[in-house]
Amino acid sequence: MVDEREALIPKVGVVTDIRIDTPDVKTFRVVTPDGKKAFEHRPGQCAMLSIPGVGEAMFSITSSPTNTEFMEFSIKKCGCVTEWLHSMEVGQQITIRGPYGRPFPVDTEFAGHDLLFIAGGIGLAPLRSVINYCRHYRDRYGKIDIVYGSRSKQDLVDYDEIISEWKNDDGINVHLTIDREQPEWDGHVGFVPNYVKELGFTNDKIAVLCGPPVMIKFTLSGLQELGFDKTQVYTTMELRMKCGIGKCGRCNIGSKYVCKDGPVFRFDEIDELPDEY
Amino acid sequence: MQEIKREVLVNKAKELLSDGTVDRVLGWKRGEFDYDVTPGVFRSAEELDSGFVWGDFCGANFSKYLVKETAKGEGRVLVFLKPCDTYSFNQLLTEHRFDREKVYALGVPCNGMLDISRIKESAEGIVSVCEEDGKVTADTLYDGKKTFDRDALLPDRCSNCKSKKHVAYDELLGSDGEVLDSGRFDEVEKLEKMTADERFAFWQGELSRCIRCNACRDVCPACTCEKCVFDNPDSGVENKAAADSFEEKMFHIIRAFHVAGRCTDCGECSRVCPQHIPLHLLNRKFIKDIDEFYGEYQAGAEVGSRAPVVNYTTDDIEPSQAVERGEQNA
Amino acid sequence: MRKISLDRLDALFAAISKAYTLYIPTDTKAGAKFEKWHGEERLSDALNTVRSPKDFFFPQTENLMDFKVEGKNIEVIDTRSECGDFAVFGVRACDVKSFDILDRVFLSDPVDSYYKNRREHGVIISLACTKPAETCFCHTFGIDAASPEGDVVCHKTEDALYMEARSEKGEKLMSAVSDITEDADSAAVDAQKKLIEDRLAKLPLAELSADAFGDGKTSEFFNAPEWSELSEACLGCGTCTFVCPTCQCYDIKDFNTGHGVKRFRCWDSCMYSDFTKMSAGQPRLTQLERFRQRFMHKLVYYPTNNDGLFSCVGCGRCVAKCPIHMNIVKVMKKLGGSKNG
Amino acid sequence: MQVNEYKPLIVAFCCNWCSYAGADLAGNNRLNYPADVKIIRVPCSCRVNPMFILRAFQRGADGVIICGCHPGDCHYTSGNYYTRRRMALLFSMLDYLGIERERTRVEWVSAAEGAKFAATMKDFAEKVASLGENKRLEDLRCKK
Repeated sequence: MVDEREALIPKVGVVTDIRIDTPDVKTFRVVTPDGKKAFEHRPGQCAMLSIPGVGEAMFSITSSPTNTEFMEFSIKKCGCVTEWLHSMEVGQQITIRGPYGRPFPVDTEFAGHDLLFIAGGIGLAPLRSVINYCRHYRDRYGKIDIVYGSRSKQDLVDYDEIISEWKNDDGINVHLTIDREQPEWDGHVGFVPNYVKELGFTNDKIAVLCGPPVMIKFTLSGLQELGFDKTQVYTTMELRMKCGIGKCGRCNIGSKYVCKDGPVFRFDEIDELPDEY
Repeated sequence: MQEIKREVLVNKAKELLSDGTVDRVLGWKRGEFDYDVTPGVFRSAEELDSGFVWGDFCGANFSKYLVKETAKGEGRVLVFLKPCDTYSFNQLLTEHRFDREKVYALGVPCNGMLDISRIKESAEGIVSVCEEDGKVTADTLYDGKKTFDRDALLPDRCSNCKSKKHVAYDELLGSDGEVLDSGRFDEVEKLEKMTADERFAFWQGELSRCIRCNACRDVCPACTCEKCVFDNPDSGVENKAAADSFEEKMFHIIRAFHVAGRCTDCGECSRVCPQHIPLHLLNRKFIKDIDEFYGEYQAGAEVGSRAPVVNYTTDDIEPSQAVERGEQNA
Repeated sequence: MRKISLDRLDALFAAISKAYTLYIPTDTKAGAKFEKWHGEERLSDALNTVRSPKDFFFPQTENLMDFKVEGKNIEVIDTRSECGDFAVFGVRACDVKSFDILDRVFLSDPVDSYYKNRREHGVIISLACTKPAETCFCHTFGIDAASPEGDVVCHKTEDALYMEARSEKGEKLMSAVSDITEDADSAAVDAQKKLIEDRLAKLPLAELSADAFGDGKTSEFFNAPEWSELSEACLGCGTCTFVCPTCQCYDIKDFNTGHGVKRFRCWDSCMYSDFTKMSAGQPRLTQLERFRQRFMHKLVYYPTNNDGLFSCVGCGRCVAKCPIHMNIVKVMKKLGGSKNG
Repeated sequence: MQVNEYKPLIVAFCCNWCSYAGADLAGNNRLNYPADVKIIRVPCSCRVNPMFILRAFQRGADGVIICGCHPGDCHYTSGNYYTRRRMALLFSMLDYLGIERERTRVEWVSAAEGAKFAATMKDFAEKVASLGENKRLEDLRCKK
């Protein structure tokens, strides 16, 4: 046996809870077989989950690092690994390795600022980690605004947590929106980029964006109209990954590896990357 | 040396470009050396003048490029087809892989294309290659000029050329040839006459060199599936590298089987193999068996013919007889 | 410096074999290949092997770990084992340099323990080139074919092999062959170097320069119109990447054996259409993007991340092997050429 | 009798309409055939892709037999005619690659031929047993 830690060799994790968030999103709670957290992470970082024989895939860690008991992953069903994950029952073991990537600069650039989180659909998953981290260290940050939109009410991930916890926090404003009218919804209806413009935020904040590419594109230009500079806006990216450690060669955009140099990028950094994502 | 001179091809291409018959030309582009010719698209007389080559290293079969090229737009593309390329051309038309109306096919006679690796076997540092009276002279960095018999430099597909006849064209440059009575099955027969142990050792040796670069598949004019079964993670056989020698065999058996009855024996697979695996011997085995079991059949000889593998008669040979027949040969 | 007569090469190989598993380039039906030396294998005269020696450290496929799956439970089995000492004889200057390029990927944090294990146990015995081919352009990347790097550096003259240790590992290997080698001065080697340098200067690709490329040139070349023409004939096969000594992209896959799962790693190619394909989409949609990625990586991205070091060593394998004869030389000439007018 | 007598693993692809019923009949009639014959039911013998056969060998089969309706009796009119052509070509290719020809077979077994099914399996298993383990199309990773 080679006496050295190997990044590619995962740990075993047990799924201790499965929450159905939306018709195609489930949130999985994962601990090690002895009931501990598999490893510590920073907000925005990712982990490689796998089912031996099916495959391995990268997911952002949805739970906050301040959660000392377990990790959570909100996962949308869209490929063969995620399909298998969705068919799991509580008690199933999977493998887990990480943490990977550059986290959000929560203790540096974000500190002392007003924060604006904007998410669409499953894009809330990576932001939930940061939002809960900021809620935990509430006094380190200014006002927090969260704009979250989805196709319908049923497609809002973490709806219960948003309503019962986030909305009740002091200094946190939650703005929910859905794409189309539906009977049991009395909130805002409309696309996220338009809603952001309607809400008319002041440009003294740091904004964090995550969602489908088209939402990001239009929201970014909306923010720029509101006077935001690209250096004030962050996002988190996703590309196909195999190793997670910047070696296998597929997740690069230009000379940057999303798994190592990202997934968190500031928009002025993205501007320097070639247009291939 | 080729019968038709480069200038004839260039002039013809220029003429068809200028009278609007075609708006681009699929041809061979000059490389760094005499032998590293790259297929390419020419759009103007100037490009043709400066970059077009035609000679003994223009082996690439352009038929498959037509699938991609004709899908690009409305204009018509001029393509040069050697006799063996015309079979692939017809086969692709049979399978409705490109729009015939978007192609202007110019048949070019072929005297066989040279295999540079045969020169490299006995000459190092080849600076240039030229030919006169059936003799090929390579100018080398260290051994001066070396002269070879042209015939000795032909790859198997050319020394055993099956046909000098063009089976498809809009216009033919020069004169047409005949279907030839080649010895292309001689090697297959030699293998058939070996014992099973010898055959196994032979193929184990050949196939174990495979690096799974997929060049044989990607160049093959019969391999035009949008997604190959070996690239499909849902197929259960997807593999990128042979993790076990079984997978080499699996890949090559299935690759050959999937083109059985459609393979025109153009020999591109063996030409491109970086490991010099004689892949055409697998394809030719299928062709020979098909000929013997179900009657002579040449894929691509005509458009619209029904391949024997998607056909049957009620009194076909039984699989058990098929393998026993091999025994009678032995 | 030590020397041994060429007719005693077998004795040399036998002596090395006592302490190391020895690999030497030998001739096969399909060109030269590194083979384990058992006693009968003859040293090839070919300039270089068809496949690069990167297999020794980064094999085409290797098992990473096993899994035992029982019901809902998974057991991860670490299958790594300490590699035995081995020596690779006859590695050319370009290929020796390729290990440096691979090192920067696999030995950077987090270290790839599979690679490191083999790297630590491998001794590189390099051999200066006497007859560089027309496809060679190692000098473009600052590599001197006359004076390779390596743990032990060898020069082959008409009648003798001159050997010099350049590292601790090399010293150790040389001490194992001290009985059969004799002291030599450097005169013969110096003359040999001079001969090789003259030959290198006369190569057809001697003028090729990489000066136009390198660190920070992404925006200059990424949207160059030439990519379209350069990539138009590309078949999308993996030949160039698989014969390349510096291509290091890999895939990780699982194989269910019926009684367990083996997770293995194998070479992958950025030229393949499914390389970056995700369920959510495909960032490199056409062959143009894939083709560009390979050459941008070698000429711009890698140097950007590695102090200007290019990830091409000019071995010429892709020049010789590409089915359509498109290669980094043509790419460099086209892109660098258009810039200079 | 030896304790660890070698028993080959046989994979039999059986057409749903004839041969599978034939196997059923063999069972109902208490006809003996080797227990190491693993039957895979397919809708028609022509459903058997050449890759199925290779994968069976990969996964440890020592012999692969395909059973279909007699020519002319196909439930889908002509499926078994295609089987016949494909397998003739495939088996000939396997033979060409030096794979023992007795490891593969096609047999036509109708729903009424329970006895033929049992006899065929017995004969095939014996032939394969005499060849020993499949070494030429094995995948070492799948070996225990």
